[in-house]
Amino acid sequence: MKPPPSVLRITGLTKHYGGVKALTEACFSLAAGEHAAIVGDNGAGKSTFVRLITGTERPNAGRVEIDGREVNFHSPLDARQQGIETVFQTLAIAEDLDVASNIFLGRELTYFNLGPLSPLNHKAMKSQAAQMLEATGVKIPDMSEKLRGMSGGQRQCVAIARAAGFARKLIILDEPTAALGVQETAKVEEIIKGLKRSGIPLIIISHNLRQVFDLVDRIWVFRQGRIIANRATGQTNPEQIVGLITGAIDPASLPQAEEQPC
Amino acid sequence: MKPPPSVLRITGLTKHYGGVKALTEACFSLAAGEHAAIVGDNGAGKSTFVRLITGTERPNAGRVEIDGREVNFHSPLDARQQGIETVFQTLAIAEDLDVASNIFLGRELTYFNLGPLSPLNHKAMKSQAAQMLEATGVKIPDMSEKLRGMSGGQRQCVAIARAAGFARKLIILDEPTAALGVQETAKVEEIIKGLKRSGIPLIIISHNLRQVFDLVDRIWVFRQGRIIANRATGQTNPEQIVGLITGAIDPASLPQAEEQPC
Amino acid sequence: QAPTLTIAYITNGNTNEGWTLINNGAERAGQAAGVRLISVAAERGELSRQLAIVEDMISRRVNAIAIAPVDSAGIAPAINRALAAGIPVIAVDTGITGARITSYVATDNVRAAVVQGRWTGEQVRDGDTVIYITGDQSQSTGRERRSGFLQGLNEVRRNVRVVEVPTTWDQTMAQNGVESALRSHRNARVIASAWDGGALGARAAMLSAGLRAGSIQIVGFDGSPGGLMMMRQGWMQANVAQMLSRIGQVGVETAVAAARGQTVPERIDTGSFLVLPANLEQFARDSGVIQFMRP
Amino acid sequence: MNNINRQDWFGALVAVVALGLVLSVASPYFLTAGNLSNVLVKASVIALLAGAQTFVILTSGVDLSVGAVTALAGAIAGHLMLKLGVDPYAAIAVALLIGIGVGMFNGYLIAYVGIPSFIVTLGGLTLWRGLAFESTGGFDNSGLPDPFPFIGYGEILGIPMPILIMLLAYVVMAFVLSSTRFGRHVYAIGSNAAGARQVGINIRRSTMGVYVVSGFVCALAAIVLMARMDSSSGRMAMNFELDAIAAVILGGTSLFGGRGSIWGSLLGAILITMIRNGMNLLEISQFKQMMAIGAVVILAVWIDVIRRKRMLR
Amino acid sequence: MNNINRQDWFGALVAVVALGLVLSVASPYFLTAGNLSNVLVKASVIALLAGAQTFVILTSGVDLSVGAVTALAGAIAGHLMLKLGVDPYAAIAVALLIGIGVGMFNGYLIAYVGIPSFIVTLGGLTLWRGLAFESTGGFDNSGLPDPFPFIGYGEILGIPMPILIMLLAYVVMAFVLSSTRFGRHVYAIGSNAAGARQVGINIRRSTMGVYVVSGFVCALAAIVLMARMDSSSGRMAMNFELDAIAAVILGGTSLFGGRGSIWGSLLGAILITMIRNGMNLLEISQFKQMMAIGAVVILAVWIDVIRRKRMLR
Ligand SMILES: Nc1ncnc2c1ncn2[C@@H]1O[C@H](COP(=O)(O)OP(=O)(O)OP(=O)(O)O)[C@@H](O)[C@H]1O
Ligand SMILES: Nc1ncnc2c1ncn2[C@@H]1O[C@H](COP(=O)(O)OP(=O)(O)OP(=O)(O)O)[C@@H](O)[C@H]1O
Ligand SMILES: [Mg+2]
Ligand SMILES: [Mg+2]
Repeated sequence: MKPPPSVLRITGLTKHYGGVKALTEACFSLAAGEHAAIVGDNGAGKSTFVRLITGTERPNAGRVEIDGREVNFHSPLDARQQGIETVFQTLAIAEDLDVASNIFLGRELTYFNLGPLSPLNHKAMKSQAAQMLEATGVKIPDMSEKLRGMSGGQRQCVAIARAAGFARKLIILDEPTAALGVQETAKVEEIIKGLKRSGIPLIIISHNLRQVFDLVDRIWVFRQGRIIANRATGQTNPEQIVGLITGAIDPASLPQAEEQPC
Repeated sequence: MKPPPSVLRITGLTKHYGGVKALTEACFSLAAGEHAAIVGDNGAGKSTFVRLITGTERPNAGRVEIDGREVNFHSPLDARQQGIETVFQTLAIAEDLDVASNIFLGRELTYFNLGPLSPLNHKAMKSQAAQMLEATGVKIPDMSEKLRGMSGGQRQCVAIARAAGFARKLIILDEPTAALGVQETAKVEEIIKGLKRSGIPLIIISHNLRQVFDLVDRIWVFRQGRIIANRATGQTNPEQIVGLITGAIDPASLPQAEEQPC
Repeated sequence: QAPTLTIAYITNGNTNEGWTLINNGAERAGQAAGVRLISVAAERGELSRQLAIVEDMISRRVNAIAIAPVDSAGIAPAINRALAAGIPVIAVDTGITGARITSYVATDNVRAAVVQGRWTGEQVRDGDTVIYITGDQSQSTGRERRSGFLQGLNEVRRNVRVVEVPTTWDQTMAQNGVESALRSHRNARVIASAWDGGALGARAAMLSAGLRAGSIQIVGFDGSPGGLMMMRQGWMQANVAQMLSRIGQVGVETAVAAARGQTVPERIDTGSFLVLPANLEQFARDSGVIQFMRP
Repeated sequence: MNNINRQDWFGALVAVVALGLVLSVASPYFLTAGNLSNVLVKASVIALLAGAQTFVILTSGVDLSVGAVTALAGAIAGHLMLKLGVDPYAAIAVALLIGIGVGMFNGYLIAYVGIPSFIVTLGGLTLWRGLAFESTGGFDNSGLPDPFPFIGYGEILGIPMPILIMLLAYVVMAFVLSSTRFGRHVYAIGSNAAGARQVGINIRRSTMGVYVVSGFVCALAAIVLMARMDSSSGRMAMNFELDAIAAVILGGTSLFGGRGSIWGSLLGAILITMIRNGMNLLEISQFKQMMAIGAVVILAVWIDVIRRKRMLR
Repeated sequence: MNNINRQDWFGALVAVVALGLVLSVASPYFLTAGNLSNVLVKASVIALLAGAQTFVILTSGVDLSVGAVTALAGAIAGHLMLKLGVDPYAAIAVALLIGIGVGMFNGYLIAYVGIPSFIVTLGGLTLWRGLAFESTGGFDNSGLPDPFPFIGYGEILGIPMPILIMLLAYVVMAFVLSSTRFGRHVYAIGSNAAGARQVGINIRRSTMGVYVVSGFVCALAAIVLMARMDSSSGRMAMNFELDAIAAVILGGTSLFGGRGSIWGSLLGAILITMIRNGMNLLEISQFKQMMAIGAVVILAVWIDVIRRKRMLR
């Protein structure tokens, strides 16, 4: 059986900060429509991995392929133009702007196109933003307030609404529900399931194993800057994953056949 | 039976930002040695509550008593001088300083006291910081790096280590394990249990009900800027708490006898 | 054959037309005398920078120094060290106090300003108003011109209201100040300026008040190309001209002479000249300013 | 919550009105027919520079070279017209091109090379003024040909041209900032440059754009200023950069970027002009003027700070 | 990771060495016996002001009034000694008290009232200089009594006094910044003022302290400067504030606070002095000098930026 074509294929991705080896020789792949999770200890290199594949930072070495073609992102702008949307752990919001402006940041709706001088369609952005935010379940008393005063969960929902609303090719979520309440988490998980149904591939980073097993097809385990194993959700269990994360289980002891090659 | 003396008693605490009613007439109390949890939706006013009782912001109205005496904190400095330590949701770390400096920020170890010009004891701070951080289980490859590059979990552990190490009277944790991995979360829960054994009262804000039921004596539910109910952990269950948070259960329908008055 | 002399010409960093002419005169004199002229400026008119330059020149053992001091008193310690090292020092345009310099070449600002004040006094009657655009009062040049002007004016007319517009030798400041002054003193007869740039500002202020050339008389000070042009166009009725390029020229010539060991006079007044429309073209030609004026 | 007294620029408005009242009590000439429009005319150059500066400061940069660029554009345009006989309209075009060129130079070094804006424009402060002097030989050029007299002193519908040009520029700048994609990105960059980059904003191009706007508006200011002075020289607009920055901050824009509005800068420019102008009306001596100007600038913001604190209670 | 070439100030060091080489090749006079110590003597006043400025900038503030405070302290001390016959040591004490007083004024308005430091010190820029002129009537005072000649031109162990005073001040300032509680809080405030407040640092007191240090060091600089000039006046140290800030930034300190070191500022001050000094040695004409200085300032940072980018690869 020929494997389904990879949307994203990464080989040998490496990033060192001075003496800190944040990521070493990472190798990863994502099939069309697949939802994958990345798990690992704090400082294992998960966010670094995200920053590298979105062009936020340049790797020391490695190759990133999208739809089988090598890409070389010099900035997140390149990634966005390929239809990749991301919720970064640091959220990337402008605290001095209001909710609608943040949701449409870099993708502003305009009346007509004059390049950078296109006149903004404030009204459309406001109403669409309210709609997109509603899907996350968060309540924001005054949408025209700046984000500076908003609660941690409110900010996170703004970033999620933005990414979920614009993703075409791939969506990457770095601990999206970390700051969310019970209801909001459930709603965001609904959104993710919706993306699965519409066939948009997704990578989620999460420390919540219940969530991971609920949502994704395959789990990739990071440990000390390396990708040490990956397992289809159906062929593993939370105990095994915890063992891999903590190092209690040696990845070499697992059957190699179930690994997704890359 | 006379109720045990309250370490912290709060009545009528109110904070409005312009038209946004972040907190209205909050009423709360904490007995000596008690560990309490605060739960509620995103934007329910939990962090606002913390900012008010630590003096970070001034309330519009309300009264805060510590050990039965009214206090009027004008700045977090006043709270700290009373032995109250806090992990804020925004962490309050200086990104340009290294780990040890952040842990001892505002409580620097010195060789002898010359007020602000006291000479720092760098060595002692470094070794003690390493020790305090170890308790959180986080791995930091290079302790002398600035916090700017650190991962979300690493930063959060620095803030936790700081608060846990210096709390004397009361410790307040605003979503302390939100960004932590499985291992680190377990370690931090260990720390909290240790604080319980040494009789230091604690308030924890968390969206993780499993954690809340594991750790605390009493749960306070925030909803839309009000404290609508409180329940001893033994007399309630996760379903009831979720019902209270979402509004599915009317707090008035619960037996009032179990409420902690304040 | 004697080795070529090295002369340092250190100017004060002023960038207006008057100084451009003085500096041009100095450089031409250097070429004419066949000496090596090191021409440097104290950037932004800062005394400590000029001190540093003098010290550099001492360590380079130049044969003489011609200097336009930024500050009469402050430059003295460096000048004294230069003199002690056997280097003759000629002050150009601005004097030096606290050092026995070899020679001082300049317009006598007070005397020239007295002429400006007298001319102004002759144009007005008792009770009239005169606007005076003041130079920077933290500098001796500004103070001397102001006191000379007031002295000359009072000699001729006692009862004149003088409205002062303080500036730091800045044309826009002068213009804004005169605009305000014209508003509250519509009856002003004469605008006198401590330098020609201020007179340009006065003209612009009159333009913006909708006043025609000559409806208020303007008297300048400097004899710079811009000032003389104004007179040619009828905007200025008198100008107390310094012999600008002559100041620089004589300054360097005196330095060369001193370097060759000749004795030079302690004070050389390069004089001033009251330019009026009648003698304007003559003066412009004789002083050489005409080459910088548009036809 | 868009009450007028919650706007960043409300403090500047109050200060302008208060100072206006003080001056009209102190000097009978302040409220005369033309003086109010006169204040606006005098404010026009600083207002233009402050408008340009607002774009830069909103991105959390600073442009110390605005005065020098004004001098460069003005001095060269004057030199071209009067010494080399170039057509005035061509000279105006050259001035505007110089402004754009310097803006591109600044923008390139700041946005693409990554040199702090403070250094690039501090260097520019002496570099461009030096170039202005060098290329005119240090001489003034006075008596400018048409259309300069009209630009400086003409009127359309009773509104003096400098005010008209300035207001027109402000309307365009205000529109760009509040209602175009570029304006939105300016605020986002000042608020969180790394975040703006992460969501895919081309922060380099936008930053470049900001300095080009600044250079262009400086050249516009140069044209107005030389028309007003009926002359140009390398000494034009000396020290205007600090006044322009002060106007922006008096107008309520944060020096750290991301927060503020352009209309505040206009009010700030008017405030600064009134302070300087008022001193002349009151015939205060040079040294006392210096002291008073400093004190009034501090006082204006002091009152605003207290007002904001009150409002928060 | 404390390699020397990863330090913030490494770029300034390279620039100083490179410019030194260029100058000694270009001009035979640069390396003459006394010239190197001469450069240090000349740099001493800017270095002191840059040191003071470093504290302020590390808290993400800015002090535009350093030159004016220097002038105020110097002018009044000179006036007291020469016009009023006050004892020189008493006059020195008064100068230092003036520095501290202005620092407390600035610190109060910035830390306790909450006015942006840019505004307070921009106002101070003219306020204090105006006061300096006003109180001396704009006149100079020259020919200072002992111990000024010794301070300006004396030596101890062969080291000129200005260098000695400056280095002593730097050692103390470096110790305070790196090894005291106050110094640590300065960095914390610049890095995250709200966070520093939340962990219980008295950010108001520390901020106040920073401006007092700045005022005091300015007064110290005034004493060195007037001793070197053997005179004092209200015009002293005109425009030094931009040089001081430039020195700090050339030295690798971030204008946004929290990052940098004081030794970098010393290197920056030396660099700026060498640039200005070098132009004189090379006999560059006035206008070309202006251009060259601007260009070299930009170039120095440009090279540093490229070096850092290389390092990151
Ligand atoms: N810019 C940087 N400079 C220095 N070290 C860095 C930098 N960025 C990341 N690191 C280090 O690289 C390692 C990986 O960090 P990363 O943020 O990828 O972890 P993570 O897996 O996302 O952790 P978490 O679950 O806590 O978010 C950490 O040890 C971190 O300190
Ligand atoms: N400075 C402020 N200005 C305006 N609104 C504010 C400000 N601070 C908080 N709010 C509003 O007050 C409400 C309560 O915020 P708070 O941060 O206390 O929520 P929270 O319960 O901590 O939420 P989360 O679980 O998401 O952290 C929110 O609606 C928030 O937008
Ligand atoms: Mg992470
Ligand atoms: Mg919260």
